[in-house]
Amino acid sequence: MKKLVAVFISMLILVGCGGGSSNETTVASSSGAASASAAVSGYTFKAGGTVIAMNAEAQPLIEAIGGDPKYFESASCAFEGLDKEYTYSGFVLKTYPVDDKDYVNSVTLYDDSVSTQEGIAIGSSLEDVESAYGAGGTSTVKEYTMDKSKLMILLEDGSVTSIQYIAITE
Amino acid sequence: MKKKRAIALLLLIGLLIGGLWFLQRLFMPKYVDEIFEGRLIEEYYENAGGNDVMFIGDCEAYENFSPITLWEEYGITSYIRGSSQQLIWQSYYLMEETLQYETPDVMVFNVLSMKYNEPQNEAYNRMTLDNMKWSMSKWNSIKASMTEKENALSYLFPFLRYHSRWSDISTEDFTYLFQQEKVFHQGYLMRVDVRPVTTYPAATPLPDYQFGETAYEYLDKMVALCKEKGIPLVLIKAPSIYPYWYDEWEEQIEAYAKEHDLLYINFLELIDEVGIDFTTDTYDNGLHLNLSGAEKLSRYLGGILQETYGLTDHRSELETAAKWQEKVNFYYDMKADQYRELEEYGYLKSYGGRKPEE
Amino acid sequence: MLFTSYSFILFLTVMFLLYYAVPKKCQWMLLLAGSYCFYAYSGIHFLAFILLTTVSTWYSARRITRIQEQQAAYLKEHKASLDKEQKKRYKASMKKKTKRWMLACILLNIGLLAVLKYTDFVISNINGIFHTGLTFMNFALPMGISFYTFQSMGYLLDVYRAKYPAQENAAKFALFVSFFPQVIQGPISRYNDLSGTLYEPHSLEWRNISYGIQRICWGFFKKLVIADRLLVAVKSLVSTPDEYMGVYVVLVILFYAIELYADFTGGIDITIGIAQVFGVKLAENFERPFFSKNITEYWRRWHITMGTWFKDYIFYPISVCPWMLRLSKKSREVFGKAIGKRVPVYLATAIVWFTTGLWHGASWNFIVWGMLNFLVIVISQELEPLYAKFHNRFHVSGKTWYNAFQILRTFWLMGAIRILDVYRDVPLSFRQVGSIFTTANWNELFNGGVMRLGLTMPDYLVLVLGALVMLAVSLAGRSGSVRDKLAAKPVPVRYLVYYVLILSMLVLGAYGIGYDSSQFIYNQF
Amino acid sequence: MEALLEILKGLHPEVDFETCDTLVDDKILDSFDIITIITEINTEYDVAVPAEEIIPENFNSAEALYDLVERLQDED
Repeated sequence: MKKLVAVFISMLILVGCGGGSSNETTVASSSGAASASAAVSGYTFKAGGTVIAMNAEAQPLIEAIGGDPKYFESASCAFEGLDKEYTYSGFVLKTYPVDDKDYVNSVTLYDDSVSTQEGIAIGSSLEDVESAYGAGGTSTVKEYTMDKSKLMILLEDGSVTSIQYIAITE
Repeated sequence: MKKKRAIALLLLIGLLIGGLWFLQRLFMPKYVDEIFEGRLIEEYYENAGGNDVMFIGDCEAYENFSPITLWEEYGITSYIRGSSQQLIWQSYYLMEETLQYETPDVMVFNVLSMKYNEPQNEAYNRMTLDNMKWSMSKWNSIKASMTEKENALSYLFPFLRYHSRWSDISTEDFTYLFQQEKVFHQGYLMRVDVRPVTTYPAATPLPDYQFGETAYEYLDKMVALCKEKGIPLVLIKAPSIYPYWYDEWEEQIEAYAKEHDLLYINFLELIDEVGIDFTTDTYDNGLHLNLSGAEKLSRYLGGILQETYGLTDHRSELETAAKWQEKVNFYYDMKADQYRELEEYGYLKSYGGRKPEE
Repeated sequence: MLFTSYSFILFLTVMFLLYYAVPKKCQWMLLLAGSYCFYAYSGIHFLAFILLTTVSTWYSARRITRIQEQQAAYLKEHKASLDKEQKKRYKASMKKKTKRWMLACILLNIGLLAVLKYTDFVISNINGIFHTGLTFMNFALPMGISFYTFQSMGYLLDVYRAKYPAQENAAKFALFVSFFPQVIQGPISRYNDLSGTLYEPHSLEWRNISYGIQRICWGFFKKLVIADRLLVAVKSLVSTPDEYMGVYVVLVILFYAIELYADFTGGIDITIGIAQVFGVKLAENFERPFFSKNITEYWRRWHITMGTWFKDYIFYPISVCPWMLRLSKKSREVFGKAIGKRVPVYLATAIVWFTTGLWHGASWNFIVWGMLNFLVIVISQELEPLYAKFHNRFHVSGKTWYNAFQILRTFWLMGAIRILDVYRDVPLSFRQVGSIFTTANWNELFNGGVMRLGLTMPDYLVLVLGALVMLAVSLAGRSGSVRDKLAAKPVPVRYLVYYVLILSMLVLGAYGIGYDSSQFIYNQF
Repeated sequence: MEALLEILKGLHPEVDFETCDTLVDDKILDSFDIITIITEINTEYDVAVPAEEIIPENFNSAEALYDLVERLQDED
């Protein structure tokens, strides 16, 4: 009868020689690894020194921004958990609850005292928007998605009327 | 041998069906300790019949109007067929179903759900649809409401959806297996606590303000259904300050009402006439009115309805009055109990109130 | 169409009712129609591929048999007038003709499989090596293409070797290729085993129905209650590997071993159960694999029909082909008898395991998985004398504790190799296995770390109970069929077992909203 | 015949090849042994056993194996 060698000694020898080029072919089986863990990236908004990324935990950001935002909270129709809204000068930060923590749901710029990191603000022209982000939709509604965030820019006769960073939560 | 096996097989199948039917009742959520909005639809069937005014809509309907006040002030008999985040096609099919049970004098529909054009959320769907009695209206409503991950079979056999609740079954699931406690007042969910409005939500601009085709399709269907049955349809917008009611939406509804010759009342523009005071009349910073707010709103609306449609005052009819007296007593008993809980705990502990965090 | 979808169960019931309603001689036609509807459900355009394989194999096989018959008739007729040399030359020329047909058919079908399945893999490697920016083709893979292609090629090679004549009736052959329960994930049947039971008329026999349905329910129980539930934990462990190292990798090995076993054997039980309900006998694909004491025994118990297929159609032909015999003779002269003896065997084994790995999936993970299997086989083969000496001194073989040690060793070794299926790429898999020894976080097992994987305590309870039930059934299965033993039990006990099985499957099954009853691991091949 | 027995003894000294006729069925010979036997036969008797001949009937006993070798010898 065939006998087998001590198990992990052979495994250890093999550990060194991790074969093949390390390309990123995803494993075929359905239980294969999902895509890379969602690093915090995508479109972010800079409020003073604080960088606000979509789906990021809201509490530390709110403390970092500081100031005295106008606060409004709204319970969902039947279930617990509150959607919260913090109105700062120039932008509104909205959050959504998961278990007992709040996460960034959207940031809406409503006047030209603030702008995106790419330099687009309320009143910027269509050309500025397209040069900064590319075509991305019609002349009145521009949408750009990157990782878990979507940047939506609304325009009326060629000038920006609203800029919104929206979190994508599947 | 063959006969013995056939009997054993039939017994097995019988026991299986019986077992599964029992487990289905056991696993169905009972919505007892919280989220009792899940029982709104179910309570209608015992109170069906004899309602002159029928309210239909989402939480802006079942939390802002008090049928008991309409009865006490004007002798109008009414019922609210509301449910959480009730979508417009669900409202239409509920309206269709209600007309199997009775023919009201006036149909009142809250237009907020015009903003949703596709199926939204499985949990809300289940709460609106699961406890509807089986009819073509229910089946059509299910098909119109299902999100893609839902399966019609799991509505036919809710066991297929709720079997995973086996691990969190509690005593309530057994006690409320077959009967339920009454908790609503003709479909109105009472809340006496107060959380004043401190700020108003910002109006985030939308890429497109036009209501969806499906929304308009079902609104048209409602109008057609009411016209066919000769029932006047009243469109209303409850005075909730959130979700924000955009002016562009308002223009569309006003145009639609004029075009179809419908009465449309936007209570957001009548806050003073109705006498609503947002420091005392709301229990969640302006999203929904509390009891005092709902009574004011009902008093105002009752006047308009009676004047416009000449609704009969049933208070003089002995039999109806006796029936409604029970409902009135239940109304005041709960009102007293809610105030007691406010005294004792500082919040509505067993009525879904929110614990004030110090 | 998933085995665990409602539409499949409806399809099955309809097929069952029709099957025993239609006249017996058209039962196989109904199966054919049903199989093609089932296949079309996964995508009408995929029918073209399975039809192409069916027609090409059927036609080539018929031509080969025609040539072989011609050869036999010719030789019989000229028995006297031809001498040995002429006969040999004639046979060689005929052999060449059949070989041409065989090779053409194999090239077409294996070529088709290769193009559909491996083009993107090749492109990604070219991009990787030459940093070119070739775009991926993203070919959609027809359902079960790897299974029905191999099954058809097996048939072709059997006909080429004159094991049995080709099937004349194209429709009957089409049923052999596309028989609906097995087209998704096997078992890979042999034509001579399957053709009899598949085409014969079957009368409604209570034993077939009862045993078939029992096996289907048992398959669903393993799939829904254990595999799909455990998959939740496996996915969370694997999707963020940096977070779950050390002892968690041991969990991945354990969980994935049980999950894959329950998922694959469950799927095969459903397949064989369905066939049995229709009176068709399919080959067994598993024989209590986790009781194997060494790797060669493991590969005789796990996915048996794949193992025998590779042995009969790749391993033996390669190791006895003239080219290989010459190579072994030459290496015997150059390196001496010891090496010369090993060359053909090991080279053939390497080729077999490379192709097995590649067949499992178009990625380095599976190729390395194949080669690791090869390596362990070779190492155990080489250390054979060392082991023999060990046993002469200690006389432990056969002792229960030693058996248990061997079983556990094989379980964990195969488990460690198998996790190449689940991790994103090869280096990550090795790093994770390495981390078992470098990261000492065994305390995480007890401080609730395990609770973050998406499973609650009741879930783990169900999993432990489920695993014990599977173990008990396997142990009972060693000495004869479990269902026979069950049939021997008195009626109330028997029906109680059915009742509990069906109820627990329906109640505890991880299906519906929240658990998207995932594809069978193997069936996107 | 003796040479053939030599080859078989070389693989499994503990097996009595004269009488045993279930070498494959009882899994005494596994696929490795079969290939080694075939390569040995090839060098010993200069006969190439084709893949289709690798069936249990031919390998279950020493006699069956020897008959196979003889049959292949007079064929070519």
